[in-house]
Amino acid sequence: MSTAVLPPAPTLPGRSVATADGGPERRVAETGVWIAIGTISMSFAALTSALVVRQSSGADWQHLHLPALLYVNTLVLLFSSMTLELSRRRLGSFGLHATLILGILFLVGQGLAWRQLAAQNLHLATGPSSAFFYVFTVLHALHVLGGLGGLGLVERRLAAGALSRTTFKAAALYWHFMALLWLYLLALLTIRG
Amino acid sequence: MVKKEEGSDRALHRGIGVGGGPPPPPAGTISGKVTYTGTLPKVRPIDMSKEPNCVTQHPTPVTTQDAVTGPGNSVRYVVVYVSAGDQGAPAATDTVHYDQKGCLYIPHVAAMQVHQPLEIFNDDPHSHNIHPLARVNPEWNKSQPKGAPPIRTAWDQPEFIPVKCNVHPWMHGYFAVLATSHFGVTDSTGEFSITGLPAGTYTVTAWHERFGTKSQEVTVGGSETKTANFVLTARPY
Amino acid sequence: MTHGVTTAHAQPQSFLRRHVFSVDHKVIGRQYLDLALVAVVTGMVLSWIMRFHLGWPETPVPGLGKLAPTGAAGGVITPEYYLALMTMHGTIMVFFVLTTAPFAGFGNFFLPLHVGAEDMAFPRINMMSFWVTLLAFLVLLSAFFIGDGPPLSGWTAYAPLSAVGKDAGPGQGVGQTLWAVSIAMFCVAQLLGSLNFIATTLDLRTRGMSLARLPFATWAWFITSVIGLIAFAVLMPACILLILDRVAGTSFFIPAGLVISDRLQPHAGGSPLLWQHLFWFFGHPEVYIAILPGFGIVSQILPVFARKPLLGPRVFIVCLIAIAFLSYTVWGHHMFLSGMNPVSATLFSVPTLVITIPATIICLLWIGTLYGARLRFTAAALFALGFVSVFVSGGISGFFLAQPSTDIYLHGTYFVVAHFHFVMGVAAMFGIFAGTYFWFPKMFGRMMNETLGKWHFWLTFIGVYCVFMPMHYLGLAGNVRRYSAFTDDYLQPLIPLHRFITIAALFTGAVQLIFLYNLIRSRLRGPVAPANPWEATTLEWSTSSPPPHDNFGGHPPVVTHGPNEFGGAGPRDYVMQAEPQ
Amino acid sequence: MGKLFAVVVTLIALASATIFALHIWWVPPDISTHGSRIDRQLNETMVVAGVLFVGAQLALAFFVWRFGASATARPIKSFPGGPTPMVVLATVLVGAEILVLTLVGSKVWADVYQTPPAPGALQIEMQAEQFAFYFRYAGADGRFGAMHPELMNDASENFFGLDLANDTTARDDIVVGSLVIPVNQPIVLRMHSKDVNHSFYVPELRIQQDIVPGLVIPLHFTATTPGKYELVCTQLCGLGHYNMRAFVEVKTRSDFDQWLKEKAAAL
Repeated sequence: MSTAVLPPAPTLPGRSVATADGGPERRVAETGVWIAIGTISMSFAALTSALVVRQSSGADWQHLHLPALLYVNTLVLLFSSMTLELSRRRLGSFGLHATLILGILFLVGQGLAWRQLAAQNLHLATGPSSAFFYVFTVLHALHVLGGLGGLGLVERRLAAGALSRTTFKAAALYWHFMALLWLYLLALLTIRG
Repeated sequence: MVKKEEGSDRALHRGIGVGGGPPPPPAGTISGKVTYTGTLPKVRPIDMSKEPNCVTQHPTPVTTQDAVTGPGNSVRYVVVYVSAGDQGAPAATDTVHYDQKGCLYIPHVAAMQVHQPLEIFNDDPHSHNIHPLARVNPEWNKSQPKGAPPIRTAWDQPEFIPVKCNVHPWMHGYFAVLATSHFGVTDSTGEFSITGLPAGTYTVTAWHERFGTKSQEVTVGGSETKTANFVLTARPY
Repeated sequence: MTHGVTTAHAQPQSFLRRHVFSVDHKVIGRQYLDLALVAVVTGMVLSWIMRFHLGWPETPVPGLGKLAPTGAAGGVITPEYYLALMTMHGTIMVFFVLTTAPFAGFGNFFLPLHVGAEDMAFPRINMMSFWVTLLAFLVLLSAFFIGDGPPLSGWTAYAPLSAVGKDAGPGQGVGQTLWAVSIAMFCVAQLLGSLNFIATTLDLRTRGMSLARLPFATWAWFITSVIGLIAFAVLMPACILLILDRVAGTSFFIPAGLVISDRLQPHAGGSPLLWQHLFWFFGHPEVYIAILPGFGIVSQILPVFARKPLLGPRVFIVCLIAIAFLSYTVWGHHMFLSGMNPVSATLFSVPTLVITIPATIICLLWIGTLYGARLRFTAAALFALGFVSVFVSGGISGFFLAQPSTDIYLHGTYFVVAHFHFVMGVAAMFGIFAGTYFWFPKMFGRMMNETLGKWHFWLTFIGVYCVFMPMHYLGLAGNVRRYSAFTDDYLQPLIPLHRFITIAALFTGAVQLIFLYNLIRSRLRGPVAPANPWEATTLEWSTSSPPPHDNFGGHPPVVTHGPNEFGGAGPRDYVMQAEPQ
Repeated sequence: MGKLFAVVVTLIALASATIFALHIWWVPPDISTHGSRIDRQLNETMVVAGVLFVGAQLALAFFVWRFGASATARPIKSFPGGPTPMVVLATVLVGAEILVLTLVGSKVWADVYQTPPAPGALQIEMQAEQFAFYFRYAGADGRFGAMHPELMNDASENFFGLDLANDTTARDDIVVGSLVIPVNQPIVLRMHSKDVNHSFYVPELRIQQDIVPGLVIPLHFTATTPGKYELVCTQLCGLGHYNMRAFVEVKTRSDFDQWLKEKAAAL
């Protein structure tokens, strides 16, 4: 079992932050995000199965009509993914700023959607569909908030000229996943909610 | 442990706490009888079979206690108390005993003034649970295993508190916590008396856990004894 | 595969940053182990009180009346207090001992050393993971002092008992909410920890450290992390739903029309079985989270003291992976009698039985490793051998519980208590003890006292059999578990056996004082440990005891050998992983 | 040290197994029609598990005895054939056992839980609550009154929430705190829970089933021996869990009819 081919000896500085590709630290960031994506997916899968079970356990499920604002928010989030991707490819800060602003806009939009529902007297405890709606959207919003924090860090490093491509890639990966997760949730809540 | 069954029966009739000290000024008494009209709910035997040593404590089967009546349509366990017009009196300070014996609460209804000390005993050879389902006062829920010391407590707010043993579902009773120290609980012949009343006009209320409440005004002067009878309406279900 | 060297951070100078809020995986590993030690002592004391009560229910426990004036007035334990102790015992042991010590504790300390890294992939997240765990522990313990005391719904917290609030009994108010919050926090902490373990194993291996050369314990921690990543990711949202049912008036787990303490509950439509599914989807893998690190530790220790390679190292790894995979298909065996569709019982039974195959293979590999060995009986070796014995004992009783037809009779009895205490409690504890005796020199730079260690082993080994073997008999006689007193007529003849178990449990617990004494004394006064006292092969033994801040003194090792090279001819019968070829 | 370990492990294994084998503590006599098959499954599993248990412990003891450190200079030996025999042994032995146990066992399980009850079975309703069981017989009209949670009232012994004021089918329902059944009569027990999870366990009947609030779980069985047995709760349900029990009285047909008549008359 000792026949593994050894790679060439590494010639890396102890604390690698350069933009050159392939350093372990940056790779770690990407691995970390992939693992996080796995575990977040699992949590939402668990909640999805909870929704399915809950739907069949009681006769009190009433379809929740999603506020139209959510579709606007969806576009905002998708657009933010695009600006982030542009920024990442060119290492430019404009797209990154745009993403941050759009991300905040998305959260504000979600907050408005919650207020719209509350105005219709649809609260967390009103019924199972509204309960799941709030659980899903609030948890997603919290994860988006975490993503915004990550992007803020990327922005700071970029400004300091200490950003590695793969750190940026990792942050972008997470942000795209947030958009993808949102599309999934939107579909789930539209169809089963 | 002291046998308290007789003592508790005494507690049923007692008006205010009678302490030592100088003889009280002349005081009036309101006494009377509580009866019912209407159809009584069915009295059902209590099935205690899950707790055999409680079954053996009762040679004759015990029946539900939420509507206990006696001869002449009299109603037992009615709390009669001064609900308005009370001129204040020394607070009741003697201890109210509440026993758990043979898987029953003795007495079924214990009346007491706010802050009056209450002691709860377990006379059975097994564990009991006392769960006063209070809403105004803080609710609590404690078990009292065999050999555990009595629970000493008191209530701060007037409230009729249903008491439940979580371990033995059929065990139900009441703590009637009253603002006044002028109260009585009807005995097996439906009679009560409220003593130690200074001259004045009082609103007297009778409360029963199933038959509701009735009130009337009674004026007492000097050391006379006034009669106040109550007729409650029974419903079969 | 890539190379180590990366996350190096300079050693901080302030005391707080070095020893308390440290990002050094070694400090964090020790902190986890210290937390587990506090937790295990707490959990054990709770079990003493419980066992004492079961043997002599009406005898006041000396001093307890003062500590718990509500739960045990005059020292006489109330039924609710017994259940509160039981809930806290189970929760503390499963989460804060069996998960933290073998996995988070030893894993944190040794996984980076094993792969030749200077630290974990994300040291700050690592530190956060520990502090959140500690906070979760404190939140759980606070239930003793707030409101009506700890919850009484057991470590499984079945809804609706756990979901409806204080009407369900004392401790079901604030206590149960604290429990759910604590567990949700614990999940977050372990997710962060697992993320670190996986990233470190994948990305921070030093030069030459192929996956095939990973030490067995690290393989086990790695696989455990993958299990944990999925399991805790399910329990956390489940806890959130439980908290919402309790405080926000939702009805995820609470059906309509419940009357509790004479009050009609304002809920409708929820599913109690949903909680059980979510819980056991986590809960059964959690059993493997507790025991797989033990597998790894034993597989790493046995060859060292048998002076020969582990039999079938690749088979061992494959079996670990098989167990991890199967662990997600078996949760329903906890629910044969739960009211779920009886057809699914058979479907869950088959993988449950199949999972015994890899487990059996692993046991046979250990026994086969002993064949032709030159055993050295250190305390660590004895505990590793004892692990094999108790794991076999606990595993075999699983046959009865994996089959729905025999589970009908044994499900809610002490047979189950015996089974899981042997297989995940005692076995995992033996793994922890073996790991402690083995790695103590590396962690603290001092040797433990071997004589005390051996006494500790013998008395514990006999003790645990006296405690848990009779519980099988109780189970066969139909003795129901989670009873605070035995009032049923058919249980009366079993009370003498309960008293025997109580005495054995108090004895076995007292024996642990030897370990505690050894631990403290050796930490302060033990003989100074050499770099490689056991003549072991893995990377941690190539560096000093204890290792320097960056683990390998700025010279990351280059790995040229597997972890399993023992028994060579010549003056030295082993080859270390970082030895030049 | 190795020899000591071997001796201790051997003693523990043999002592434990002997106590099992002598049935010093064992299952109570079976009183159900389906129980003998469960007992057979239990016995077969016990034999197989016992052989595995003793075999594994003795192998461990033997190897430790044989390969203790006494011969330090002796070269080590590899297990003949490497890990393959272990894998084959475990897979074949345990695999065969699993196959047999599953084939037989799933049939036993199916007989208890997946077969419809016999036609003409006696219908009994059960209400489990913190911390007692109550049973309901349909009474003269053969019909059960509907259950209304808002009417459940322990103080007036209305455990099933019967609407006695309006529901005439409910008025003749007989509610008692013991499960009284005629011998050799198939019983269908429809189990409700008023509050939290409970479980129905009568060791002698070889039956155990959780009761889940919100679900009605039917259970069917037939008792074969008259006598008085204990029904206990095996699902943690709160502080009085230990005390949650009822008696099961299996009566001869005539005794049962007599009992039912007395109960109906007392209504």
